[in-house]
Amino acid sequence: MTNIAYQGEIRFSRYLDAAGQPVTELPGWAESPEILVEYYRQMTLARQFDTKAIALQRTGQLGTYPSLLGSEAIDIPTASLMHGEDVLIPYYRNHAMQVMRGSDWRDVLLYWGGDERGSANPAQRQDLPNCVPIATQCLHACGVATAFRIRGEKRVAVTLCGDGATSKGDFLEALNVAGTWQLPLVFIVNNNQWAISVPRAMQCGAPTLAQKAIGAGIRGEQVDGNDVIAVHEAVALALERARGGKGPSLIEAISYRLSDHTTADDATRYRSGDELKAGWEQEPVKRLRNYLHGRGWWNEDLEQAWQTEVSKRIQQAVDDYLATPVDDPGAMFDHLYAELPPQLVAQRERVCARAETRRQQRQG
Amino acid sequence: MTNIAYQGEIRFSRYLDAAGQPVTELPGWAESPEILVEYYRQMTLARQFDTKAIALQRTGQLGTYPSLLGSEAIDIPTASLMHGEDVLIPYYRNHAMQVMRGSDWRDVLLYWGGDERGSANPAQRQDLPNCVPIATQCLHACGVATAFRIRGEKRVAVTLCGDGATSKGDFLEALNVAGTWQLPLVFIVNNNQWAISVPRAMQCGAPTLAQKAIGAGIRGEQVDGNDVIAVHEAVALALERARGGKGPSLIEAISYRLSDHTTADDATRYRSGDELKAGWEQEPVKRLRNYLHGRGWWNEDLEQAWQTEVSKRIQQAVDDYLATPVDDPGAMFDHLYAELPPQLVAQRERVCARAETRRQQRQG
Amino acid sequence: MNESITLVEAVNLALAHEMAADKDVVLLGEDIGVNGGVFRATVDLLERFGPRRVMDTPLAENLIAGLAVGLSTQGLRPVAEIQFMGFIFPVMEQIISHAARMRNRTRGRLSCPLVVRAPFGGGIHAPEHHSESTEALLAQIPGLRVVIPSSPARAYGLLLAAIRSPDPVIFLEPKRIYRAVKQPVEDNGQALPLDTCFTLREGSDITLISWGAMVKETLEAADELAQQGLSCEVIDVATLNLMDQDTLLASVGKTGRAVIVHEAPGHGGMGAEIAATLSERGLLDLQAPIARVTGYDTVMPYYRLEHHYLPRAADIVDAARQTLEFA
Amino acid sequence: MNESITLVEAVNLALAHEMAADKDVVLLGEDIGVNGGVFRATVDLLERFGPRRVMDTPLAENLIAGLAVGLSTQGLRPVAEIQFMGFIFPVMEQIISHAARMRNRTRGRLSCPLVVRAPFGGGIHAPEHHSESTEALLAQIPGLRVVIPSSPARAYGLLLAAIRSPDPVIFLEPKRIYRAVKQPVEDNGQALPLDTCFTLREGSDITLISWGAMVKETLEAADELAQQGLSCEVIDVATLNLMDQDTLLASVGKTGRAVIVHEAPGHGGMGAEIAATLSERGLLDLQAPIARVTGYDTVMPYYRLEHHYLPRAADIVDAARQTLEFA
Ligand SMILES: Cc1ncc(C[n+]2csc(CCOP(=O)(O)OP(=O)(O)O)c2C)c(N)n1
Ligand SMILES: Cc1ncc(C[n+]2csc(CCOP(=O)(O)OP(=O)(O)O)c2C)c(N)n1
Ligand SMILES: [Mg+2]
Ligand SMILES: [Mg+2]
Repeated sequence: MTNIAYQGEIRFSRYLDAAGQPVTELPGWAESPEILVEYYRQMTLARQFDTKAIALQRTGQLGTYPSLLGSEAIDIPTASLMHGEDVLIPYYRNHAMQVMRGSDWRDVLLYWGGDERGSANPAQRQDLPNCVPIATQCLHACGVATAFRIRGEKRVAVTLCGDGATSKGDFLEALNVAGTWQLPLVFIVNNNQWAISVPRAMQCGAPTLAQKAIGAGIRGEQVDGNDVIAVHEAVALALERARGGKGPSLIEAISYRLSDHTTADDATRYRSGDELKAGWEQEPVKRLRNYLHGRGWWNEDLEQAWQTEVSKRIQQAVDDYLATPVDDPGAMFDHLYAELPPQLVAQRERVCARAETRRQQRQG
Repeated sequence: MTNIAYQGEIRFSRYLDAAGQPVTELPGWAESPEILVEYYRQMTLARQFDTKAIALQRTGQLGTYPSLLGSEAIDIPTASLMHGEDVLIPYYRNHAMQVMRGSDWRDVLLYWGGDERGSANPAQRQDLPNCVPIATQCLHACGVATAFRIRGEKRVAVTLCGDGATSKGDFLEALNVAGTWQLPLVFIVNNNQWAISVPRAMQCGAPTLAQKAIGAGIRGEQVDGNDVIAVHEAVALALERARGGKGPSLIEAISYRLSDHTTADDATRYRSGDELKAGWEQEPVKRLRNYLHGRGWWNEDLEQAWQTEVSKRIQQAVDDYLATPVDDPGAMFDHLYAELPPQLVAQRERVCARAETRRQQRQG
Repeated sequence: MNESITLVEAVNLALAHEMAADKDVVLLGEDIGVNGGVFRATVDLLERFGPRRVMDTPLAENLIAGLAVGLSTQGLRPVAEIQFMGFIFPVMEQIISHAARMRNRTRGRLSCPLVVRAPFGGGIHAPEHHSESTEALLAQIPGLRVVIPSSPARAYGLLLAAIRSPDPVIFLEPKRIYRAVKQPVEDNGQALPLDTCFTLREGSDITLISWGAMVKETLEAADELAQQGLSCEVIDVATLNLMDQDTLLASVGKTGRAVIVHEAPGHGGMGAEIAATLSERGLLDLQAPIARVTGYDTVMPYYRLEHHYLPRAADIVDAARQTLEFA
Repeated sequence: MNESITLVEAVNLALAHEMAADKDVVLLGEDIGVNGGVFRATVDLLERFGPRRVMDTPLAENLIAGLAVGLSTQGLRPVAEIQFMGFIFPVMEQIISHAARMRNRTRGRLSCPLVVRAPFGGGIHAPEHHSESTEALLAQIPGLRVVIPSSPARAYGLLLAAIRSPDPVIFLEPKRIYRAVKQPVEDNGQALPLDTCFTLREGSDITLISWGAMVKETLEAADELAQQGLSCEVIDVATLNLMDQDTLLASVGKTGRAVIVHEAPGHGGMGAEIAATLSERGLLDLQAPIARVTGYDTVMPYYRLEHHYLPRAADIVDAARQTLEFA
């Protein structure tokens, strides 16, 4: 005797093709300019920032920096659709989302410039800071969502990670508890095809990463992560379901990492120029611009004006960053515990005194 | 535009119902007595051992012991179908499998009697010993299977775990790498409905545990773990596929933990008598006995003779165990490294000297 | 009247007290709900406080730690149980890389006021991996506190302090003495100070320093030495990180001699840190080398040999006598 | 002629040598294949030895460790790379509970001759979690060896020894000096002994004890002190578990004074174990307290402050002078 104990599927959706042409009927909101033009502005802003950050790194003014190039169509609608009281649990590539939710581009530069104050902006409220140890943030997201459940709040936790992260137990444990407890939580996998030098196919033998949701008993779907409309639709639905008590979702957004992994990486070592070229053909900003142009919602004049504005804003952030003096060395003790323990007072004094001595030696 | 990116299902199979009546056409081998009678012998032997071990624990002659009651129909065909050169990576409940593969019931008692020599039997060759930290053995199994792949050997690694273990990242990481690398590996989940006091439904929101295979891109199926024929069929196929280079499988065998979690547990605290009674109605030994009786392959005389034989064998193992003198305290140093490092020589001498002093004090 | 209760009952009492007093306190772990914990430390709490605040998790320690981190960033006060210290390794990434760093990382914007409880130590004839003492793995981590009670009253007061602490605390419970002694404990909500040693007995000839279950043998050794006319100061370190060095130094300043006793292997154990600090800051006071009486530098043996592994009162007496006889 | 190579090139050379010599040696890790490792330690090895022996794994450190355990029980000699020591925590359960115990658990029937390599330490302006030194977490585990080279030649010889060791070895590579100096290294397949300190410089006034990248500053301090007329013995401990106490004791027996230098936080660091052992076994020889020059007991700061965190030669000189001036 054989029964079917489970049956399911994973769907992939896309609205705009690589040229920005609709391939299907668009949702109502995409038939008017407000949201999409704003997305376009944010996406190009993010991209300009990215270019600037890489330039700063190349000139020794910033540390190792992970580019967001190619993830704009995932990050922007997601941050935009979240409510203020929701909580973002980002990974290390979601700079634009953090800024959209209260942080400042200067903070992003501070963080990657080696200064803890980059995660200290009170405007970020309870959003979690950058998370470097892969996939560990997915469990924080479950804790955050559990806090909402305990308090009976209608808030949603949103967390992101890469394709590589889906191999780490943390991600899988997180999906599992989210399903078991039906947490108000949205998981977004930015499947940009590479985890540093390891291609997607070497992470997992399944045809989609979204199907990892199946084992956890949660909704999973795949979207074209270069298509801002597809991402918007999937995220909006997932947020609505989570907020309405209908449980968590996993969204796999198919994108392409157009940059090196970080500025410390050289992707030419392990991937072909042809592949990269194909990636650029799918890229999200041009796709959206084409669509906007086609609708007459955007044009060269608007672009020029916006670019000027963007440059100004980014230059301001860079200036602020560069003008931020290095923190006092004693700061490494000041937030280790809520209060400086007496055991550490002498060490704090020592690090300050040594710094002072060296300063004087340099000057004298 | 929406495509179906993945579609799949999980099947459940059963051949004998709770009364031992076929519910479908049986496989050819189950139409003759050889294999099934041998399974019956092994299952009843295991169960007798279990009763004895619990009695030893209750009388202070054995440490905490995890009963195998209810898992006989999973363990026996699996151990029986494995080839000698395959490698078993067991969890802490697979006593009978270890014995069938070369260990001795005395070794099982030694292990649970607090003596490392219980895992030292050279007849176990490269089989791994008991694994207590939940699910960690699943990764060892991947390593073992990778060793076969590296060496081009047609051997299979077989690992088991409980339903609770499927929540731990280790299990999920193991499934994932097994799928990515198409390892010659069989995962068997003994879903006995409980992880100590936590019921299956509180581990995972999905209807089956087998569907965790889907996210890893490997075969998954569910079988009635109280039905030795269903288990045999699933394991035989999985072993054949693995040996033939067709990749790994996950088998979820639905059973019921008829005992307390271990002798240190009292399951009446957290589960109902009714549920336990229902569990006994499904139990594997009676089911098989009924089938054998129905076919005329087994009867009371055979049962009597076999029980006498079983009692003798188990008593021998118990006698051997009880006659094994406690190891020398210096033994805790002797296999820590391949050779005793000079740094530890003095410590080894000290533990022996202290033991000797105390022995003399007790006697004097 | 205060009832006499065991250490594990005191843990339960403190949890119940703080859950009643502060609705943000929530519990999570394996088998802590209906089952009340495999050692019964959380018994009745599910019934009293409901499943939103007493959460049996899926079986994954890393998950438990990660949930606690997430919960605590949102202002809750999670108290996580790890069933045995032998299964604490999967929590290390979350505790070291996140719990201990969140406040520093965000310069105080977020913090992780969480507690991880775990029973630890040998001597109860448990299976493999159920008898470890690896407190040194955690007590060396900046940003954490590691607290170990050695009596019912201290378990109650220190656990309250741990839960109320604005910083993450690892609270290790010596399971060998979970039920060894009873002591009257008043359920008055009074926390004990963290970061303080407890001087259990004053003395002048030698300082015996210990924590957890070994405090029992250490006190027995002090009794034995007293019969031999030797006066021992006995100190329960209680908080291993951040440690109260001043009390230890003052005592050794007085006695000039010290024996440190712990169950974990000696090599790299917290006894090393204490001995190093006392030698560094108090060398001139020392009249003899500081001795360490510890578990051997080997894997915890299965239970047939564990009594050979665990330090005994007689070993402490021997070490103290040698220290006292040092010219 | 022997080419002059860097430390990371010496690692590569040792791996290549041993893979050619022993077909059971296999590599696994993240980005070790086509990419040759994020620090290029495994460059060209995939090409030379093929994908069966040079395995890029899915992204999971616990997986890497568990695979290595399984592989090694079957007689292979896996060398696993953990990309940065800040990501080593997920391997702890597998390494502590299995790799370090398999031989003991089976009384020699099975064993885990594996190596876990990881770059460690600060000073390269890396992002968060890329600069940690947590060697004490591993060096306290019975059943493991923890080995740290401090020069290209020692990297080559010690790594060969680690791979050939019948027991598990954690091999920590000081990334700050991955490319700091070049040294001629002959690819002769000669392993160096494990469990032995290396005396890098003989001296009579004071013993400076260090390992890893800090050996550089320690030698600089010795130079500086030499200019002041003071003779330093400089010892690279190299193997932290099991440690060569005899060499250390003999040196301190000679000099009577010691400074221990490491980058990890002082509290609970391996400096504590060395100081405690030297004080315990060599108290009568000591003419001054043993000083520790270490990282602070705080989280490794992000890179703008890391130069304040890392001990400097001047700090070592100061500590040595204070030790020498101790009455
Ligand atoms: C636990 C851990 N292991 C290794 C690393 C080093 N590392 C940083 S990013 C990365 C690849 C991540 O790939 P993916 O998850 O696909 O995200 P992407 O960077 O492509 O967006 C690795 C291995 C890390 N940060 N954390
Ligand atoms: C890592 C780890 N955490 C906790 C435990 C304690 N423990 C032992 S068995 C068990 C439940 C296991 O349940 P399941 O996987 O369903 O297997 P079963 O015992 O039911 O066969 C737990 C929590 C452990 N052994 N290892
Ligand atoms: Mg990626
Ligand atoms: Mg179970």
